[in-house]
Amino acid sequence: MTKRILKFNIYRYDPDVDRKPYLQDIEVEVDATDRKLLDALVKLKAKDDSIAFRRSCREGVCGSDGMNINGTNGLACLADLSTFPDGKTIVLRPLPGLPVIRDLIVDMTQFFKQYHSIKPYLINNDPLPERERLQSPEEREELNGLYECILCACCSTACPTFWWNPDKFVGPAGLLAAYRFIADTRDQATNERLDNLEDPYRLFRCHTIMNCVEVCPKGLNPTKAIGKIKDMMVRRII
Amino acid sequence: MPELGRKRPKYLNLIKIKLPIAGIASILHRVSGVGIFLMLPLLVWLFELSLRSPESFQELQAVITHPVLKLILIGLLWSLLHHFCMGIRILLIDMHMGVDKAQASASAKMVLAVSLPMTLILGAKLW
Amino acid sequence: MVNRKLVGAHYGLIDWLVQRITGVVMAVFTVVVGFALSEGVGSSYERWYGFMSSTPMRFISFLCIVSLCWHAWIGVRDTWMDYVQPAGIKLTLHVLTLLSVIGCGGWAVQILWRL
Amino acid sequence: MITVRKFDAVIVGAGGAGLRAAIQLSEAGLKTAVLSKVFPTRSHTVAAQGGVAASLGNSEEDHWHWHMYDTVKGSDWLGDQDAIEFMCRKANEVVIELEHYGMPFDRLDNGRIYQRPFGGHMSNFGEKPVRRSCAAADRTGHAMLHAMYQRNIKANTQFFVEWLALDLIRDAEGDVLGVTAMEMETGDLYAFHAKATIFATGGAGRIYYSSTNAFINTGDGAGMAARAGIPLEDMEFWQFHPTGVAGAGVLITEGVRGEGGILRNSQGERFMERYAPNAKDLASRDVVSRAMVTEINEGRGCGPNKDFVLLDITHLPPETIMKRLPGIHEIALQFAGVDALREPIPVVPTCHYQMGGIPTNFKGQVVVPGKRSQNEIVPGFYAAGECACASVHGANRLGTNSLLDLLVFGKSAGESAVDEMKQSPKPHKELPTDAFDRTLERLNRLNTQKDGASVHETQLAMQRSMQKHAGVFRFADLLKQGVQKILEVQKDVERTEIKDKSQVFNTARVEALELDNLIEVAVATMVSAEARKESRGAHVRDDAPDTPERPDGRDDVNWLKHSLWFKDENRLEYKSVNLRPLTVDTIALKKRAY
Repeated sequence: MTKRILKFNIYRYDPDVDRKPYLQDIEVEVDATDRKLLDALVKLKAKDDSIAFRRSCREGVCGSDGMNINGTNGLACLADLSTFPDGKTIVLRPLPGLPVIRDLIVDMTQFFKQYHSIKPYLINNDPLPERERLQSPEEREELNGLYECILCACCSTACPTFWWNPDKFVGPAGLLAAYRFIADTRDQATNERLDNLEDPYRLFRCHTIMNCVEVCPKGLNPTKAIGKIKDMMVRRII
Repeated sequence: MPELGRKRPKYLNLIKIKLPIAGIASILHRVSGVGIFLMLPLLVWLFELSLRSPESFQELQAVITHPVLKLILIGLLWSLLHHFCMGIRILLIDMHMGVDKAQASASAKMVLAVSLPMTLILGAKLW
Repeated sequence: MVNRKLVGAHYGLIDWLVQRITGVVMAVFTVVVGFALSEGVGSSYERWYGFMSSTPMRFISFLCIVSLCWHAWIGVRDTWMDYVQPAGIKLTLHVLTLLSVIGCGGWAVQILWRL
Repeated sequence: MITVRKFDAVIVGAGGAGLRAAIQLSEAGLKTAVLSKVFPTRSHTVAAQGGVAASLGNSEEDHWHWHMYDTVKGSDWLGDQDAIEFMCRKANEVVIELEHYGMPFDRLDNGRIYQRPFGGHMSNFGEKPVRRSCAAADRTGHAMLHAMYQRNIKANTQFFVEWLALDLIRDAEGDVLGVTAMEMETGDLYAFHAKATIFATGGAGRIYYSSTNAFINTGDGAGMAARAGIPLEDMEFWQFHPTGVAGAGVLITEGVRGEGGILRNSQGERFMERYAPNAKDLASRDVVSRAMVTEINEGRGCGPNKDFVLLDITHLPPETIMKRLPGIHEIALQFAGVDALREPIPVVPTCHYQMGGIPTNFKGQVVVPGKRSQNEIVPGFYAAGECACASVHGANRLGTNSLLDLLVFGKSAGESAVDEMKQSPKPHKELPTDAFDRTLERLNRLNTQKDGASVHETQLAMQRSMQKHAGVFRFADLLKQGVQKILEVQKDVERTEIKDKSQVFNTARVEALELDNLIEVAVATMVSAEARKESRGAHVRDDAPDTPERPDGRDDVNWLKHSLWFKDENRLEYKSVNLRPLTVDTIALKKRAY
């Protein structure tokens, strides 16, 4: 078993005792069975149980452990320990721009509010058929790259526009979800959905910076989805 | 339920958050745009000098030899070049070209690779 | 007054489209003038004046000035919208931006007019 | 200080079963609180991959009766046939509902839901594999959980996100009146006083060292129920999924074999042909897992330590893999470091699913043995999903039946609660004076513990004991030692100590409280397993060998019965298996072969 010492520099904040957040240096020994950053964090927590972070599935599908790793947003459970150079300190901070509840745990209320604001559910007012609504494989394919979002917030909290206007700009995750329903042939609320977004803030604060695409742990592309929404809006007025 | 009025810190240290190359090109687009806007009166004035009369044309030649103005003009030149290249990149992305992660960062690199050397070459000429 | 987050002003799309269209106009102008300059139209007042006062150049110069102003107005206002939160300051900045853009634009058109 | 909040219903858990129940209650207009210790879409249903079973017959002829037969056979006849009939008959309805909610199922050329084959699902009463698993690529659980969360947004369900339920509130008559809970963000305590309490807390796969389960799968519902005197049913039956990524434990769906994947040993042999000549790689999970362990034990494992086998899909067209199994390609790359298009994936059997749980009937009502019958309803208490035991999975669950279970019984638990409240409206029963005692005692103990045991170490000790003493194969002597060991670990759990005593989002406290639940499940498992002196489904003992009277070691004369473990004195009781379906004939006992 190859053991090695990992050095961490972790953002700490406990509102009960700390007036301000600070960075803490801490080391932990990992062995060959610890493959991902999350494995190391679990060991760290065994050493100091006051370190707080969210985690659940440890395989990149639940979206709990989004954090800022060496300056870039990502999931701790997918960050391979072998990609961190030996001896170099790993800096962990909470997702940027959201209020910090404690340590690496941020308050995601605003993020989910924006997600909810796009009415993330299928709207279809036809009488329910007895069997499934039909959809061709090609129509279904339109949803690929959209429905897989895990709501980890890595994208929205990497988006400068979302930092400045989290209350007005829907953000990449929400807009991806909006297009997921627009693109669904079973949904009938396309016009309402476009109306809901045709505003200088909600959609058009997107300046195609593309930080969202850069960090998405699922390899999704919100910019592409946003572009397609804009297309539909243009097609609607001409 | 978040307690009302409770002030929580936010982590938003712009120096420590790594900005990808596409993000850098993008913020420079804004910086260059604002730069051009601020220099608009100067631009219009130079435009007027160039066209009002042969004398003013001479005056313009003299004015732009001033080192301070030269520096400003080089800055402006970069702004125009970067804004121009980046604008084309954005238009292409709007037309769904180069929206993938790898392509987007490649095109951002290309923008910088064109606008910076061009500024140097044209700037050297101007100087 | 109730302080709600207000959204739903329906000018997002138009502004976005205008930004693209004016951008294209300016790009064309830039290429034309850039090419002309490389051919030496800037070498003397006469050549420069002759080039700029031709009807096609006056036409696209005018379009470019209008585009530039419109583009700058949207772009700079976008910047305020991103970074400035208090409504009063934001409105003041918008007005100042608009005024300066109109001022510069008017001045430039007037130069063209006299050619 | 405990603040009391009143609701018509409180649902604990917002995974598949909880969300499905919530839709039922919210759409019926009842005041419902859904408590979840994680944001709903982070629940472990999200990790389900391969599909949900329903005999839609979209690709070929299928019938719920065949599905029922397969499920009974899969359960090794330990499943209750009324509940199994109910589930298989309801399957089409609940899957179609999901489609109507917007779930992005894959499609066939004719526009209908795509279905793939899965282990143990056969046509015409066990004849040949049938395409019954309705799938959204290999992200079915994700697509399903999100679709149901979205439907709940539409229904305006009231969620309490990141609230940890602590204990069940029962009065002197045994009625359930709600739960106590902690808001993790503040550390404040609340009681949810409700007319109906629905547990949908999921499984407890984290009792094992190597598990496909998420960190949050800590058996909270089972723990709360056990502490409140409710027995746990059939806890000796744990499913080891054949294909967890070796070393990492991450799940590789059975859908991989459904799409044509093959298991191979170190000699490159397709060894399942020897163990299940008919179904081969698509035999039932317990059968495949045991075959794999046998191969490894007999020295035909792969790798330097010969401790895994290979799952091979390199012969499949790359387009099929990228279209039907994109997530698997990603997981293999991330957690095994192999490109599944070119190399086989190293896999080992890994703890996956808890067949047992809180005993319920097919209506989702919790039932316990009483004076009048062995299945007396506990008023006000419902359970669904992995935490419950209806029992449809018996001694072994078929793949894709878990997502079906949570849909069918989530819905029926919700419906039963709605019916109860609408048909005989009653005011809230008064809370007993000792309603919060257990919770306060636990928290107080934890806050004042000195010189205690480390939560992390104690949990590891529990997981290692379970892995060693109650694994894929079980040995009489190891089980006996295991009981002693796990009882020792339990003593440590009773004196765990946390260094961090803070209030705001204290995850150390949460983990300690979760361990209280895990240990109940671990003890129940070990004690029930030690006592069951036969081999059945996932529970296979060395001292119950294959004989003509007892094929495969199954002893229907003495052991065709459900175990009921009571926390109180570690007592075991048994109740009979319901072999009588609702409308069709009993599926008669038979040797189980694939």
